[in-house]
Amino acid sequence: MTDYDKDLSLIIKETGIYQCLDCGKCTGACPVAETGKPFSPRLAASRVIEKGDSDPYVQDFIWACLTCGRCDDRCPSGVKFSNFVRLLRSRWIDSGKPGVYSHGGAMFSLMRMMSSPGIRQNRKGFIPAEVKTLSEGKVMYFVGCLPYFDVFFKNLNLNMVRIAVNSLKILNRCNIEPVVLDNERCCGHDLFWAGDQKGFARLAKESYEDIKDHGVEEIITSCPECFYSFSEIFPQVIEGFDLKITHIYELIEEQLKKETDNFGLKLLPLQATLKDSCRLSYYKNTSQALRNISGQIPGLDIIETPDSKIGDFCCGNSAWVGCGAHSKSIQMKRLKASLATGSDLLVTSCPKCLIHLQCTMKDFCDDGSIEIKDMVSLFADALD
Amino acid sequence: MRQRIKVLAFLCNWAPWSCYTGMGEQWIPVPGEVNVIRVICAARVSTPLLLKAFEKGADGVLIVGCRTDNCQHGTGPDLAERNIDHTREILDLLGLERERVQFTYYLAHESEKLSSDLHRFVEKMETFGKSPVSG
Amino acid sequence: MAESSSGELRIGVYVCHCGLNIAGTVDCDAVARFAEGLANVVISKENEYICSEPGQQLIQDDIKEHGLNRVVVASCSPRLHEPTFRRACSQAGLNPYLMEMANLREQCSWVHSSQPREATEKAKDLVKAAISRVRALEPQEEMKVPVAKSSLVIGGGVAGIQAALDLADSGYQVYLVEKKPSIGGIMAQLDKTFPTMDCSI
Amino acid sequence: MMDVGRHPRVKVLTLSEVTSVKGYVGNFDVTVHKKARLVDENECTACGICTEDCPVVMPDEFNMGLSSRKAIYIPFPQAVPSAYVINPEECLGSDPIICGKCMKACEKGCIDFDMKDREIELKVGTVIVATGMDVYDPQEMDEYGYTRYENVITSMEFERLINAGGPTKGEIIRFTDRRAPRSIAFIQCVGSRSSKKGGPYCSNICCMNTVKDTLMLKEHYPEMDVKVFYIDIMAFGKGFEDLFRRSKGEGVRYIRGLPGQIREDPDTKNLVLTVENTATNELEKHDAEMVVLSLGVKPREDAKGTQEMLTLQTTSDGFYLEAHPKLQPVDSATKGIFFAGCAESPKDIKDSVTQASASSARAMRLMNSGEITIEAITAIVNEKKCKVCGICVKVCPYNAITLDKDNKIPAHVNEAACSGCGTCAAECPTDAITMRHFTDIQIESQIDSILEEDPADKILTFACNWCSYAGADFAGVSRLQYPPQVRLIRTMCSGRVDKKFIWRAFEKGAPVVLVSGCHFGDCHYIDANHWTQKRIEKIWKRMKKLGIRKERLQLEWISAAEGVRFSGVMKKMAELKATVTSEEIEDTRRLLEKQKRGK
Repeated sequence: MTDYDKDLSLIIKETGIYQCLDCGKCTGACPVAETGKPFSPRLAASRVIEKGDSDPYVQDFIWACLTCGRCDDRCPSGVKFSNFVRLLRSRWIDSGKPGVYSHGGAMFSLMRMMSSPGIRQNRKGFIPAEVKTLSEGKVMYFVGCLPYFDVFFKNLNLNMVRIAVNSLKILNRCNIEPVVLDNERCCGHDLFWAGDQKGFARLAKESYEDIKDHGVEEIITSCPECFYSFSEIFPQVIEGFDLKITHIYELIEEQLKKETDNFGLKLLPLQATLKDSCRLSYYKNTSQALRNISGQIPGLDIIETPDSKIGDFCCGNSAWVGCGAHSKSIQMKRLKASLATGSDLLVTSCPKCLIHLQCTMKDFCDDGSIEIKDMVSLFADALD
Repeated sequence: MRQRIKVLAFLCNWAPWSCYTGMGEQWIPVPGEVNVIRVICAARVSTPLLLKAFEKGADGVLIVGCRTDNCQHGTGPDLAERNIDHTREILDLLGLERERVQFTYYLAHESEKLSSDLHRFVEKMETFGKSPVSG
Repeated sequence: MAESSSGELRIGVYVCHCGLNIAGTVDCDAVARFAEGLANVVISKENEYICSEPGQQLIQDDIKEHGLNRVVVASCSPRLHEPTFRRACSQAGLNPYLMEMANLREQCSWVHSSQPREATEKAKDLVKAAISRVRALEPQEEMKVPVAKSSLVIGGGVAGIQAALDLADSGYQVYLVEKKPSIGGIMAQLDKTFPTMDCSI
Repeated sequence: MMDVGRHPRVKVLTLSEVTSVKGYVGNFDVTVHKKARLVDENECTACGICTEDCPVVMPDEFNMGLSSRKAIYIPFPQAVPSAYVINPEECLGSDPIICGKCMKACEKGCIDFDMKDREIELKVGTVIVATGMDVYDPQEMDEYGYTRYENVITSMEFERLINAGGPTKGEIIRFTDRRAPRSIAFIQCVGSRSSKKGGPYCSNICCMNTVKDTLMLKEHYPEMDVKVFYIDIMAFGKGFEDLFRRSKGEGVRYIRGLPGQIREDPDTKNLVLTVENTATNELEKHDAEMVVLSLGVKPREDAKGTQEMLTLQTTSDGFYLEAHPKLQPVDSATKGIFFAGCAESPKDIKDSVTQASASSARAMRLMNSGEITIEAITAIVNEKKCKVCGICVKVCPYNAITLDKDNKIPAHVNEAACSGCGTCAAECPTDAITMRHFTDIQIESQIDSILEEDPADKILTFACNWCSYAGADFAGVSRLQYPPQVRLIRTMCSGRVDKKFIWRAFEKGAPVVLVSGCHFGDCHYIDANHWTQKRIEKIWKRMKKLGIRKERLQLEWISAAEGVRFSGVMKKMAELKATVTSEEIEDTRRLLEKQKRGK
């Protein structure tokens, strides 16, 4: 047995693939399979055991999977399919083959550039004068890719930075003046999930040192992926990792409990439907926060899609890996489900859900349109 | 020792490529810092490709196309300029000089102009210094 | 036939192979030879299955023949076979509390199967410790206590009902305790039951 | 059921719970708390007139809430005892201004609101634990929509529907439109064979229950389209395969694959199952007008209470652990206590009955002779050495020791009550108590022997017979590898581990010492391990004072089922041992020897 095979058998073992009972529940729950694409996590798993990962079915599978985690959630045997896919991608990358990226791999170029020690970004320009931030301190707000998204997806007219601006306003309102770094490096979530583990480790090291150099002890973030990356992946590669990671929803929930006048939230007489993020609901098990917060906004009427209770349907893409007909089909399904609720507003947790659904609505959706807004901005609307 | 500047020049297949082959015929040397890649049209060099060039350690990228009224494909130079503007905004955020990516155009016989522009571009990049991105 | 004079310790050591369960990892011969050299050990033997009838007979014969007054059985867990070997000793006239076991299977060969050399060394050490202990053992007399001829059955489902009936039919007093207002348990809720497809109540 | 109710030698105590079991095999003292029924169960003729006048309507739990009953009710027609019962929490009371209607209705005057709860004391020789099981609650597995779709029901609800005595008189009807479904789908393994939701084990009965259900459906509704979604059909019992084939022969479709999700058509209230047919590798959508979730079985919610009361042990899945899985499958590790039915593991009626007969036979085997021998491991007091301090009386979990401080009468052990844990011997300050077969000298000779050669390389471990030694055996049975430096010394209880054993070990050059016993609540000797904990804490304090690293003495609780944990602890001990230098060991030795000389 070569080292290469050994590596594969270790992956199979550690992700519990041998434990598969062949019940097919993963496939029955999979958004990709539901588009009609021949796609079965169960079958792919047994193919890997039988034929290794160079089997054509497996190779297609590796890059078509959304790693949304719905199969992991359903699997009675506790098989870690998403991580299995991630590790197979990693083998692919390590063997020198290029990954199957969307947007020409531009996002990955950005992430890798940001891992250069010498880089000095200039990304704080979006912060309005009335928002108070610090350049050093214990609490940091981690912006994430938002400024880059606004430039890169200019044609979609997204104004993604409003998520950060509104987050900062909320923090100020909670008497927190957070650090925002001009040279904030990417959280590396997508590098990790696209299989570039070495690239992630390099980026994480630079990022962590930078953050620590600014005296930071706690990171607050509004992005589910940044939240997941810092709380789950960083500790795997950074020895002695000791940053407290808080998602802004936790902070808002806590503050809502503290404030006697419920933040003085004003009436928002709207009907809204919710879109969960995979990283929050499947990976961090915190899908309730979105509901708790939106439930506190006076006048806001929440109408959920039928799937929301059993774990939301994917936004069609993750980690900037692939984006083809099945992604669009998933996005259309998700949009149609939102439209069917008759809501005025689709509220998202994750910036990427927002981008993906907005893109599909603009280019493909003839069934009507719905305003898409992130939860933080909606909350800030009620706060003004 | 100071590291040498690395410049990537994307040359459109039509007028710029004629200039380039013309340089060879006239024994005009190409600056050692310049690496040339032939593309079918300047518009082929998309934002992701430009970013890829910088990711891999290019200190400057020059897109060499045709004059607008001379484009074989119609809209090449306009699209190239748009891609460059787009990329420059990203370079801004990354803290890299906007002029590290530029567009020039030539008619088929302007070999000498291409040569001097290449030299000038290299000199300009030298004033910026090496890119902070380690490829 | 050797006679043991009172006060003199005469120990017999039996190293069991348990097929390959022990012998597959531990060098049983080496362990037996090692034990042979220890103080007061009169005989030290290997056996393929010491818990088998011939195995037990071997111990009994040796007790009689060599006047053994202490026995060490190096085989499996005492939780499994201590009663077996106590009985064997007892039948051969040796007080059952003068027998000690060394657990070479559950706590040596099975858990160190990848390290046969270390396992053999450990096995020797375990036998040695058992021999040290057996030297200090004293005969004991067991006490008899009366048993109340009545039974408590906790739970009035199908199992509890059956147990109560069996005991009561055999003449014992039974107290059947049920949390709910009626006995019957889940069985009472079922319609027909497999495999006979008849009524459950 | 009727037989047991009428049997002259069976006393049926309903609405009753065992609250304490003391004593030992052959001589258990049991206390039962019997709740007031508020109806005289001997006088009640179950005429049912009382219930007609009762104004309180409640969901009927026997029918899974599919019908209603009153606050005074009979659980089901064939109930034993055949008597009505009042639920005092629902009843409006006897005050004639407010209610009291049932009292008026009952001509025999069986209803007695003054009836009080009673404590009943029993003396028994043996105990049979037949506490049964609970059924899995599918609410958490909501991909099947049990909380959202009315036409998704459980197998227990199905059971009541198809029962001729049930709320629909045996008709299967949909809750949404009260008509028989034209198609029905069963989903297997709901709450079974899952590492996340429900139990990791096969619940044993659900496959055959579904097979039975399909046959009954085909008998009542031959035209009905019946499908079963499954992982494996477990039809291993006598006659089971035959029944399964009959079901297939009737046209029931068995489709290998569990649905990933169920969605409801909002108009028809029909259900759409998305499922990968793993025989064809195709993703299929199946329509069903009704879905039945075939529920698994789980340990009773109150299993822990019974476990602590009877000092039983459980396997990792929460069912009670038998003394030996093959050779003593109905015995508990506590002598005189036996298992019957699903308390020990999920099983069907036949197996429950078989096991019940087996355990009653095991119980009779003990009771038949009229007396039993007690292992000679009890405590003996040397009256000359006893200073009548009374510590032994305080620590004995069985109140087996008596002494008279005032009259200076030394300690005396009631051998029949002593179980041999050895806590008294470990605590006695004058070493006046000897444990038969676990004497100080016997244990010390083991310590000395183990540490005679290469002491720095040994991991000396004291293990109690019931939990940690059994845990080590379980690690062995599971072939879990751990460092070979481990040496176990078995005592009946961790409470036997005298502090002088530990000092002796360090004196002889032990780098580390581990004391291991049962988890709190699991202790075979009620709570003797609490004294172990206290003793170890004292030793830690002393170690700190002497400048010996307290980490070198570890205390761990390992149950009989925790083989994995045992091997993990041993690996941890090996790591700990590696941190102890030879200088450190030598320093400790010198220090302790000096101490000894000082004394």
